[in-house]
This record gives sequence, C-alpha cells and structure tokens, in this order.
Amino acid sequence: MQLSKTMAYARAEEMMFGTCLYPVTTRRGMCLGGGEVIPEIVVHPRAGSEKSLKTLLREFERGYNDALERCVSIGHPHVCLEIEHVAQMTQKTEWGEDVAAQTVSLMDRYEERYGIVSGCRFTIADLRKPDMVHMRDSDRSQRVLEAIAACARHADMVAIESIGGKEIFDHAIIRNDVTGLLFAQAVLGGRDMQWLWPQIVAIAERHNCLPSGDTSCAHANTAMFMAGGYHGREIPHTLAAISRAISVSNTLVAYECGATGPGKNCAYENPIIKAITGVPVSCEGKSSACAHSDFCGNAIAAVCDLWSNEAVEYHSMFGGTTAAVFTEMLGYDTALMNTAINLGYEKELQACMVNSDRYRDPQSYILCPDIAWEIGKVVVEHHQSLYSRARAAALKCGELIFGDDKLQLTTYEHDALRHYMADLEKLPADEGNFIDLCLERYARIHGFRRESYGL
Amino acid sequence: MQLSKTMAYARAEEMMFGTCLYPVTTRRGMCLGGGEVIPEIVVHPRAGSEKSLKTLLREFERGYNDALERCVSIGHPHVCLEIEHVAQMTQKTEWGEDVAAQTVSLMDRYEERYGIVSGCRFTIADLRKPDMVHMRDSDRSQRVLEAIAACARHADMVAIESIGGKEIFDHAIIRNDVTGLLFAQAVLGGRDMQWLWPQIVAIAERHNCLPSGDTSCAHANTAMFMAGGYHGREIPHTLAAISRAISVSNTLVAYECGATGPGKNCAYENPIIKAITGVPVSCEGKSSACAHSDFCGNAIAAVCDLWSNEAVEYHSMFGGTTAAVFTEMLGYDTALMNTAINLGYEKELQACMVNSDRYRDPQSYILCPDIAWEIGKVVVEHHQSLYSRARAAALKCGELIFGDDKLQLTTYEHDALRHYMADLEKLPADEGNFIDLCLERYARIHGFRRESYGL
Amino acid sequence: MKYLEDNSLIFSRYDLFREQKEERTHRFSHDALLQEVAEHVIHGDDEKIITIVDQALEYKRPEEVIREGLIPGMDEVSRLWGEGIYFLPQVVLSADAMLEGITRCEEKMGRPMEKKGKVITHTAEGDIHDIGQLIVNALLRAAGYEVINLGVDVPVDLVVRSCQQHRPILLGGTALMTTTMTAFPRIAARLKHLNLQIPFVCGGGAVNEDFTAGFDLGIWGKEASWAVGIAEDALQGMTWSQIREKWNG
Amino acid sequence: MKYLEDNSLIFSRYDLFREQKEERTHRFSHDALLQEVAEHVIHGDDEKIITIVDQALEYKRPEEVIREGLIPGMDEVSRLWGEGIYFLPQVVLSADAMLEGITRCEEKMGRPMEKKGKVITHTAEGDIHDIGQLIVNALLRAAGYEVINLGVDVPVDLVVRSCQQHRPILLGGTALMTTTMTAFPRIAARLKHLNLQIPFVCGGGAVNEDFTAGFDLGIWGKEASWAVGIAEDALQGMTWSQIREKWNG
Ligand code: B12
Ligand code: B12
Repeated sequence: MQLSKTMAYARAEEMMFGTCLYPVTTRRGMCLGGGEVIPEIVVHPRAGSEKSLKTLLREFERGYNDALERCVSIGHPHVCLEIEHVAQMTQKTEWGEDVAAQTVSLMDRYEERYGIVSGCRFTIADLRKPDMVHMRDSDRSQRVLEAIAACARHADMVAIESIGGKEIFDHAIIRNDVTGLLFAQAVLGGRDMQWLWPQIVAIAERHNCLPSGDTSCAHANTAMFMAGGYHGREIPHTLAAISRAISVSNTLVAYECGATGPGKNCAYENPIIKAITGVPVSCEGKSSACAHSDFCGNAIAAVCDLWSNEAVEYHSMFGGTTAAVFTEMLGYDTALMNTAINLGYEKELQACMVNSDRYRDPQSYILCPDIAWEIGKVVVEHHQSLYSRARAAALKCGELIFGDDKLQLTTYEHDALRHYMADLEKLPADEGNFIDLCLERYARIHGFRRESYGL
Repeated sequence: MQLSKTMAYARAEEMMFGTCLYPVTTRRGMCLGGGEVIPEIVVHPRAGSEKSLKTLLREFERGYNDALERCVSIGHPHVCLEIEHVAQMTQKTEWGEDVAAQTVSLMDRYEERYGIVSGCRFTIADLRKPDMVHMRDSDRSQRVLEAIAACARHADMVAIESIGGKEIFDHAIIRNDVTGLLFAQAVLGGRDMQWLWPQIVAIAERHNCLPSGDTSCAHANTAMFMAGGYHGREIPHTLAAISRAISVSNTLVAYECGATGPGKNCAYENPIIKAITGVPVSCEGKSSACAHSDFCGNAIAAVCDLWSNEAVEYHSMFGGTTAAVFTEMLGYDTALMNTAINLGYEKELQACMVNSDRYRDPQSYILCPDIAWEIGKVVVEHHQSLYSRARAAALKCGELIFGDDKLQLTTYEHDALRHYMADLEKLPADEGNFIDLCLERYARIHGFRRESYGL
Repeated sequence: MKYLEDNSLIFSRYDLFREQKEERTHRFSHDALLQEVAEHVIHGDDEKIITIVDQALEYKRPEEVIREGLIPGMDEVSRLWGEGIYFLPQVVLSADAMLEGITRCEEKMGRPMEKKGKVITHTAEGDIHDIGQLIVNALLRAAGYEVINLGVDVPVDLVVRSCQQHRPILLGGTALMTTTMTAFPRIAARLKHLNLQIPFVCGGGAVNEDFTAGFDLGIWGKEASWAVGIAEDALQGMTWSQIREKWNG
Repeated sequence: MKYLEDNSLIFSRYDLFREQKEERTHRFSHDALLQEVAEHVIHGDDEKIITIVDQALEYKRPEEVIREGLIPGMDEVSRLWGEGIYFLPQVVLSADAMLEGITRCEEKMGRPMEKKGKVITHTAEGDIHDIGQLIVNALLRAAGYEVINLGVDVPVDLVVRSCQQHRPILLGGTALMTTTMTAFPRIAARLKHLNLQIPFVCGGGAVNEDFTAGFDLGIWGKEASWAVGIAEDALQGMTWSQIREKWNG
C-alpha cells in the first residue's frame, strides 16, 4: 500500500464548501461534493428500543420518516440519512440488514411521492475490542465484515469508526503521553485500517455501494471530548490538537485503500483529509452541539460537502421530534452555504466561518483551511511510514500553534505543549526503531497484544 | 396617542443585523443593537416542575446555569436570558418575582467569576382571557400588571405577548375571514395595547427596567403555525402572510406607547417594526426549530439584533442539556454574524440569508428587508387609524406577493389570495364604518364583548 | 442586494410538485333538487343555504332535506378533506353552512335532530391555546356529533362533573403546554375512580404518545381529524384500551 | 482570506480571564526527608520515585514511608485537583507514582497495605466507552481504594457475581449509550433480590439523574471525582438512599 505523496489541492485557497476534486454519486444519483452542500442527519434510537427488532425498526422508521417529512415540508432539496449502528445491529446481521432495507424503501417512497432525492449511509459498530479479542482473527471481526456486507446490499454508503489502537490510546491520553498517542493512532490504528479497509472496499464495490470513510473517533474525538470547554481539566487542549494532527495518518489509510468519501461526519480531521485527497467530506460543528460541544462551530464548515448533526436522540420537542428539528436546522445551514455558492459570495462566507473560531482554541485553529493544508503538506512530505507522517504532523501542529501570536494560550497550555514538543523531538526518526521502543514501553499495558496488528 | 407617520430607515438597504438606529443599554451595561448580535436563549421548565415554587426555581436555575456555563465554556461574549412565564408565575406574583431575583443573582455570579456580561428579559403571561373576563377591569388584568412590576424590580427587560382580539381571531382564522383578522388584530388587539402599554412603560421606567416589546403571537404566529409546511392543510399560507402584515398595526402600538425594544423574539413582524421605528429587535428562525417550523430560517436573521431559539424544553441530550446545546448553537450563529460585521462582509452574508428563503413561501417573502420596508411604508402612510394602516398593509402584502413572478403559488394559494384581496378592497376606508360593520357581524361570536376594548 | 435568478439548488417547492401530480377531482354527483342544498354545503355558503333549504322544505320533509341534502354534502366535504383536496377553512365553512341548514330543519321538525352521540371537549386548566380544540369541535360537529364545549382553562373538577352529568361517548382534551397537560392524568384518575370508562383523547402540541400511554383512559390524538375517527370507534362500542391499541403505539 | 485583527467581539477567552484571577498556589510544605518522596508523587514521576523510596526505606519503616511520604503527597495532589489547579493527567501520573511507591513498600512489608475499601467498577454490557471508567479508577486508586476493574462490555451476570464475591462498599458503572445503560436497573434489581444493598453509582454521558432516580440503589455520578466522595460516604456507613439524597436531586 502506497502512502500519499502529494496534495490534491495545490493551495488552501482552492478549497471550498460544497465542491471537491473527486465528487461521488450514489446509486440514486445524488452527487456529493459536486457544488452543493447536503445536510446529513443522524437520529439515535431511544433507550429501550433495542429490545427487539420490531421496536428498533419502528424507532428508525419514525426518526427518518420525520426527517424526510420535514424536508418536504419546508423545501430542503436533498438530504443524507446516516444510521449509526448500535451494537445489536452489528451483532445480529439481520437486524442491521432489515433496518437498511426499511430505510431505503422509505427513501424510495418519498422520492416517488415528492421527488426528493436522498441518500443513506450506514456506519457499522466496530465490535472488535482490542483488549478482549484478536483484532483480525475472531468472531467479532467476522461479524463486522458480515454486517458491512449486509448493509452494502441496500445502502448508498457504508462507513465505520475503527478502533485499532484504542487500548494504548486510552492509557496514554490520561497520562499526557504523546508517544503513546503516536503509537496507538498511527502505528496501531493505521495498521489495523490497512488490514480492514481493503476488505470493506471489496465488499462495497461488489454491491455497488460507496465505501465512504473512517474517522479517528476512538482517538482524536475522545481527546477532543476530554479537552472540552475553557475550564475543563481533563486533558490539555493542545494535546487534543496534537492528537487530531496525528489522526490524519490513520484516517488517510481508508482513502489509500480505496475509500471514496464522503469522509465520516465526526472526523474533525476532514479538512486536512480533503486537502490531501480531494474526496468529499462530511463535517459537523454548531448543529452537532446536541451530541458534543466543540470550539469550531462555524470554522469546521469551511470546506465541508455534507453538514451533519453527529447524532441526536429521538424524542419530542415543541417544534416536532428532534429528527425533524435537526433536519430543519441543518437544511437551513446548508441553504445558507448553497446560496453563497450561487451568489458568488462563498469566499466571504467562508472567511466569516473561519474568523469566527480561528483563535478560539488551538483545536479550532488547526482545522482552518490554511493551517489544515499546511499540516497535510508535511504529512505527504513524510510518506516513509505511518509513524513518520504522524510525527511530522504533530510537530508541525505544535509549531503552528506556537507560531501565531494571535492564538493565545494559558500558561498551563503553553507549558504542556512545550513538553509535548520536547518529547516528540526526542523520538527516533525511523518507524522500526519507534516500534521497538513502544513494544517495550507498552508491553505491560492491559489488553495490548501485538499480533492484533501484525507486529 | 400618535400613530407613526414616518419611516425610521429611509431605505431598506440601510437595515442590517446587529445595528439599529436606537440602541438600548440594560442596567448591567449590555448594549443591544449597537453593532453586535446577541444570542437570546429561552428555556422552558419541564412538565411537573410547576408543582411548587421550589421545583420551579430549581428547574430555572439549572436551565439558565447551563446556558451561562456553556457560554463561558466556549467563549460566547454576551448572552440574553429570556424567561417566559408559565401561567403560575404570573398568577402568583411571588413566584414570578423569586424566579426573577434568582436569575439576576445567577447572572451576577457569572459576571463576577468569568467577566461575562449577560441580560435578562421576563415575559409575563397574559392571563386575561377575552372570552372570560373584562380585559381592562378584572382580577386578571390586575394580576398581569402586578407581575410586571414584580419582575421589573429585578429584570433588565420586561415584555408581554398580549392577546387582545384573540376571541375574534380564533373564529376568523379558521374561516378564511380576512375581515375578521383586521378587526381582531388591528382594531381590538391594537386598542387593547393602547390601554395596556402606557401602564407597562410607566411601571418599567419606575424600576429602571426596559419596557421591551410585544408581539402578535396570538394572531400572526397562530396563523403561521397553522400555515406550516408545504402540505399542511389548515390555512392558506397567503392568509398567514396577510395576518403578519396586519400585525404590524398592533405590534407597533407598544413602541408608540414608549416601549424601547428589543422587540420580542417571536414577533416575526419585527423586520417591518425595525424599518418603521429603528428599535433593536430580536428574531428567531432556524435555531428556533425546536419550538416551531418556519419558512424563513435564514432570512429572518437579516436585520436582527438578538437571535433567539423561541423556547426549548429543558432536558438532557448527548451534548449536554438543551439549554446548553441551544445556547451553543445560537452563540455560533451570532458569532458568524458578528464576524461578518467585523470583516465588512455583512452585506454579503445578509444577501445569503435573504436569498436562502426569499421565494420559499409568501410568508418568508414578505419579511425580506426590502419587502418588509415597503409594507412599513404603507403603514406609516395610512396613519389615520389602526384599521386603515392594517388594511393598507394587507393590501400591499397581497400586491407584492402577486407582483413578483419568481414567487410561485399553487393554484389554491393563488385563488385564496385573490379572494382575500377582493374582500379587502370591498371594505370601508374609514375605521368608524368598519367598526360598525364588524360589531354587527361578530356580535354573536362566543365571548366577544366590546367593552373590553372600550368600544 | 444581489438576487438569484435560479433558486432550484437552494430549496425545492414540493407543494408545486405535488400539485402537478394530483388531478384535482372536484367532481360530485347527486340527483334531484337536494343537489343544490348539498352544493351549498360543499361550497360553505352559510348565507344562501338558508334560502335554498327553505325552498326545499316547501315540498320535502325536513328529515329528507337533512338526510339527502345536508348530510351527503358534508360527506363529500369529508371526502375532499380526507383526500387532501380541501383545506380546513373550507371544512369549517361547510360545517357552518350545514349546521345553519340543520337548525332550519329542526325548527320545522319542532325538535332537535338526533345526533350520533355526545362528545365533551375542553382545553386544559391553565392553558389558553384553543385553536386545536376549535378545529376538533368543528370537525366533530360536521360529522354529526353533539359537542359540549367547555372552553379554555377548564378546572379538572368541572371536566369531571360534566362527564358525570352528560355521560359522553368521548372526552377530548387539548394542551399546548407541558405545564398544563398534567391535568389530563388527574382527570383520568378521577373518572376511573367514578368508574366512568370514557375514552379520553388528548391532543395539542405538548401531548405525545408516551405521555398518554402513561395513564388509563388516555389516548393520544395526533390530528384533529382523529377525533372523528375515534368517536366512530367509541360509538361502535370499542373500549378505551382497544381504541388506544388501534390508534397509538 | 481576510483575517480580523481584533476578535474580542466574536468570542471571549474566559480561560485567560480566569487564569489572571487565580494566583497559582503550587506551594506545598512538609518537613523531613520524606518531603522528597511526597514531591515525586506530586510531580508524578513514576520512574525516579522508586529510587527515592528505596533510599527512604533504608532508615524508615515502610508504613512510615507510606503514611508520611506517599499519602501526604497524594493528598496535596487531591487538593490541587479539587481547587482546579491540577489537570487530570497530572493526577493520573501522580497516582501511578504513588502506586509504584506503595508496591515497593508492600514488598518490604511482605504484605499488601491495607486499603480503605473495595470498589467494583465496570462499563455496561454492549458498551466500549471506557475512558470515564478509567478516570474513575485512577481517582479511586489515588484516594486509597482497592479497585476491582471488570473492564468494558461486562455482562450483567458477571457484575452481580462479582458483587456477591467481593462485597464492595460501592459499585460503579459507566454507560455512554442510552441503549446500554438499561443494564443498570437490571443489575440493581438483581442485587436487591440478593439483598445486597450496595450503593450503585452510575455515570457516563448517557446517564442522568432522572434515569438513576428510577431504580433502587441507583445514584447518579456526574463527574468522575464524585466516585471518591461517594465512596467516602459509603465508608462512613451511609445507605444508598442517604447518598442519593445528598448527591442527587
Ligand atoms: C399561537 C400560540 C399562542 C397563542 C395562542 C392562540 C390560541 N388561540 O390558541 C398565544 C399568543 C395566546 C399564546 C400564548 C402563550 N403561549 Co403559546 N404558542 C402558540 C404557538 C406558536 C402555536 C400554537 C397553535 O396555535 N398551534 C396550532 C394548533 C392547530 O395546533 P394544536 O393545538 O397542536 O392542534 C393540533 C393537534 O395537536 C391536534 N389536537 C389538538 N387538540 C386536540 C384534541 C383532540 C381530542 C385531538 C384528537 C386532536 C387535537 O389537532 C390540531 C390540528 O391537527 C405555540 C408553538 C408550538 N410549537 O406549539 C406556542 C406555545 C404553545 N406557547 C407557549 C407559551 C409558553 C405561551 C405563553 C405561556 C407565553 C407567555 N409567557 O406569554 C402564553 C400563554 C399564556 C397563558 N395565559 O397561559 C409554549 C408552550 C411551552 C410548553 N410546551 O410548555 C409554546 C410551545 C411556544 C414555545 N414557547 O415554544 N401562544
Ligand atoms: C470517544 C467516543 C467513542 C470512542 C470511545 C473510546 C473510549 N475509549 O471510550 C469510540 C470511537 C470507540 C466510540 C465508538 C462508538 N460510539 Co462513541 N462516542 C465517543 C464520544 C465522542 C466521547 C465519549 C468520551 O470519551 N467522553 C469522555 C469521558 C471522560 O466522559 P464520560 O465517559 O461521560 O465520563 C465522565 C462522566 O460521565 C463521569 N463518569 C463516567 N463514568 C462514571 C462512573 C462513575 C461511578 C462516576 C461517579 C462518574 C462517571 O466521569 C467522567 C469525567 O468526569 C461520545 C460523544 C458524547 N457526547 O458522549 C460518543 C458516543 C458516546 N458514541 C456513540 C456511539 C453511537 C458509538 C458507536 C456505537 C458508533 C458506531 N456505530 O460505531 C461506537 C460503539 C461501538 C460499540 N462497540 O459499541 C454515541 C452514543 C449514543 C447513545 N447515547 O446511545 C455518542 C453519544 C456519540 C453520538 N452519536 O452522539 N465512541
């Protein structure tokens, strides 16, 4: 497998929401990244609805029916429905498949009745728990692949949030251990994806379904979540920023294995991914506050092709169910962006988005298109290994954060980042040496087994 | 009382979000309409929390604490807390007062601790039910005025959604009866406000509190709600548009009596009010989908000074409570607008907002700044009476809707509007004659008594 | 300000799309002279209908005018509403016209027309949001029920007492506020206590299925027109739990 | 792209504001030689601490090294965390260091140090979100509790059996998904059935107060550090309902 050597975009200024270099078209003919931003709504079943297949089907039917109904009610031209599996749907292949089949027939009904073209993405639950099973060779790995096949038969797109390296990541993130992050995310996570993704791509292609993408949710989003809020004290925000920069190395693997995009909504690293690959990406910011807070509510929309709410639990609000309410909001957000595109004001709107959050936090800073592009650049320049590109990204990330006076840091954040940079500098240049070092250092960590990663 | 004779804004192009001609400053020093759009969050207590004062206080404390906490968590510089009374808080003056006092001390605590300046607005429940009590002379009218005084002692702003004319409106709206709307809204609603508002202004001024504004919620919003969705079949959308145009005549009365703004969030007629009066206004659109759907999710933001969610019931979401989640979203929406102002891109952003919804529906069309201004213009030109200016607004509204080819109407809507226009044309020019006609026509309507309006 | 020439990428006018798909089927057939009575109902003309009904009453029995003129007219209106062709005000105006006509016939008969059954409606204590209730009332009346309208902000006590007194086949409640809908389970408990097993349909923005599922007698009424369907079922003798099973869940 | 010079109208950096207000009070006083042991705990240096502890053990009893070096160091860390000065990784690294030191002392003593009490933690069946649990574990260990970590995706059965076997003073559960937290009431019911009145603190993003209030034994744990406070209360003999009363509602 070749690691990316070049940037898809020659300059950051060429990146814009709604357009990408390699748009994709779903089997229903919805084009993603072809000049229009499309809302992507995710509805989560309520507690208890996982009791039986019947109750689960009912819950999803309601949720996505409400979403489609709201679209035709106020005029949103397109919508993408994302369904994130709860564990039961991946565990029991038929459950996952039945939900997929039901969703597709709902979409067809709406298209027939109102002419609305929609798309759907199914995100399988990665059941492989690194500390309990062999990641490549266990019932659970089999189950995951079967679930993907079952969904791919019906869905427009399949995706996953793969969790390779999670066992080391969990240990490292609460210990300020940037070496551990590099090992967990780039070396382990990346290798796991190099094993997983060629299989997903093959399955998806067999069913004429798009193998859309992956995300570093198990790493960088965990870090982001812990680094939430100005007064949170779980982990430094600069560490979360570094984890995000590192995540590019692994998330990229999916595309290197043939994933086509759109990148998964929760991959906040997507602006960097888009800069390198040119695939369409889904992003989420202010309208995903229902799922988690972030510092880049507007900025993360700067180069998105789909715009998502991450996930909202189904229930009633005064204005309808959450499914309807968030579809309405996302659709208006995208209407604003699409209007900008059509008026020729997209650069101005993008500047508003970026300036809104650029200096709010290091985490938002590094996702602004120009900074994202620069991180992407060092990633492709250091294409020797998953590790070398991740380390380069981390170092560049720190450098950029320190390099901009307007990005103020508290003393604590400043000290923390200086520390990480020192640690990063000291690490070996070569992946082999780094792996040796880590295998020794992390051998004792609960649940870590090198065979899971072919090491 | 003088009816407005002139437009505050000479041209629609001069109207912009974040700035108004007559900004106001709260006692805490928060300036509204002075160059910055401020989020206004409304949290509604959950079912059951009205059981006792204690549970109600607790509920409001949580809700608004979460809102303030989210602001300091992600950096929103200002926020306005609006509390809409549930009936019990107006019925029992101490309840309303205790909630107000508690809210203010919460705000003080946050200001002291984090330096965040916030404001609060209390909207009293109008308990006077026209079909049950004399609107001017009953226990209930007394209670309403006492509640306002109790809140004004603590609050930065007081407001009300007065319901004069509701009994006739309810009858007329489900009968396609535009004559009834004119009578209910302009003649009765307007007269009721001419009685009510001088009292509110006097009370507020006595307590150094801002008498902020009123809304035609009981009329135009009821109509909007019923005319929701492309496939709703409750009332024609053109009728809702006309009801909105008419509402200017009554909502304006508050300002004519000395209200200072900011206009109440749910007054979708506010763009027209701002054009005429130059006061700051609060608006709500996409981020109030939690409370109701509308067709002007973006367009209604075009000239807002505060940006609100209307109301969201307090409960948990994955990303925090609804109070926190909607505060985050509103704050990012306003950050985008404020960035545009500071970058000098406000015209471009405004154009995106307006174009997003201009031709979605007649209801959004008439609230676009240029059209809003034109409606305002005929209102001030017909300043002979509450009735004459309302009828002029209604006629102009229909004319503008018919006059723009790009605004497509279904045959049904087209026929309905033609009908209303014909009805409107036939009506007498003079208010006295109109009142005579209506007193006869609506004499038998359940609960209507002319004395309530001094007729 | 710049304005777009083409908005098709921003929003889709699904209302226009659907309109194109529907053939608008205003056709209506009915013979004899009562055709005209029916047509005035269908067009919701509550002024002229009196004249026509008076004419008809000159050589038709009032029962016939009702049965073959007014009712078939209203049935046609229900059909048009059910098929998504008529809008609410058309239904309300037709109902107004029909009721005017019936009143005239009743005067002639010297006694009230027999109604299908009694329904009590009210808006919850503390709540003044009554548009939903007004719609429900109109549709029920149009369908031939006697509606006892208790109005808005109705104390729990009064609702219970009215049920004791009138023994309706159905009780309807409207609540738009989460802080007022709590009156419904209290009413239901009191009714059960009195062994009045009256199906209690609750509607209005605040109410949802989970809420009504939480107390006996409670049935969630999503749309105003459900009131009519549910009243029919109650008339057929279905119990509240059978009705809930059928309409909710 | 244009960039703003002044962002102060767009967002406020409340973190910088607070930092200015705080005097950062890293001061710490302790006398004697064990001071150094304590300082290594405070700085979370789990490599050097072994050397220092070994040195101290040459002329101090292991009980003393623990009581006057390791524990006071960790107490100071708790203070710094409690006052909002320390961040989580600092606490975790300090705990790691302290535990290394204790292991060394225990080797010397030839028996394990006495712990305050046993706590069992787990992440709900079907759930793999365990960061919250890891934090809880670290804080509990740091506070001197023996933590029996059942890991993630733990079957209800296993949790119940472990409680029967270990009789912990407290049971902790983490669930980030609404579809997994339903395991908690099932566990609680089983425990009650076995008459094991163990306070059951449930935390994690999905769980909220209303949910835990819905079953006996359940207590809502908002933040990881609550686990420690609640464990102290359990140790003092408070019942689950007293604890719930105090921490929730
Ligand atoms: C219009 C309106 C008003 C008008 C009411 C006019 C009127 N004549 O009813 C006015 C301005 C008076 C008003 C006042 C207030 N309102 Co108001 N209002 C609304 C609004 C915008 C629309 C409601 C409406 O008319 N809907 C249209 C009707 C047709 O819908 P519906 O009643 O739901 O009925 C449909 C179905 O539910 C069903 N149905 C209804 N009843 C029944 C019964 C049966 C048997 C069946 C089968 C079906 C059925 O059929 C109907 C159509 O199919 C809502 C927003 C919202 N999201 O609901 C807020 C809303 C209901 N109001 C709200 C509030 C808070 C208030 C005030 C307290 C505000 C204040 N502080 O002043 C006051 C009330 C003061 C008081 N005295 O108690 C809140 C309630 C929050 C809550 N859930 O607790 C809402 C949700 C707005 C918000 N804040 O988000 N309001
Ligand atoms: C990071 C993350 C992941 C990581 C988890 C990594 C890890 N090691 O835990 C990964 C990528 C693996 C993951 C996977 C999935 N996830 Co996930 N994930 C998240 C995310 C973004 C953050 C969670 C987190 O780490 N928070 C930080 C920790 C520190 O917080 P915490 O656990 O709440 O703990 C704090 C307190 O609650 C408390 N606490 C916790 N436990 C206890 C216990 C006691 C005793 C006490 C006192 C206190 C306490 O202390 C902590 C700090 O103070 C959330 C978003 C969210 N809003 O929660 C989604 C979220 C939890 N995930 C979700 C989903 C759906 C999934 C998947 C099913 C998606 C999929 N289809 O692939 C899979 C799970 C697959 C499977 N096998 O089951 C949903 C759950 C929806 C729901 N509520 O049902 C969420 C809410 C995201 C969303 N969609 O909105 N996820």
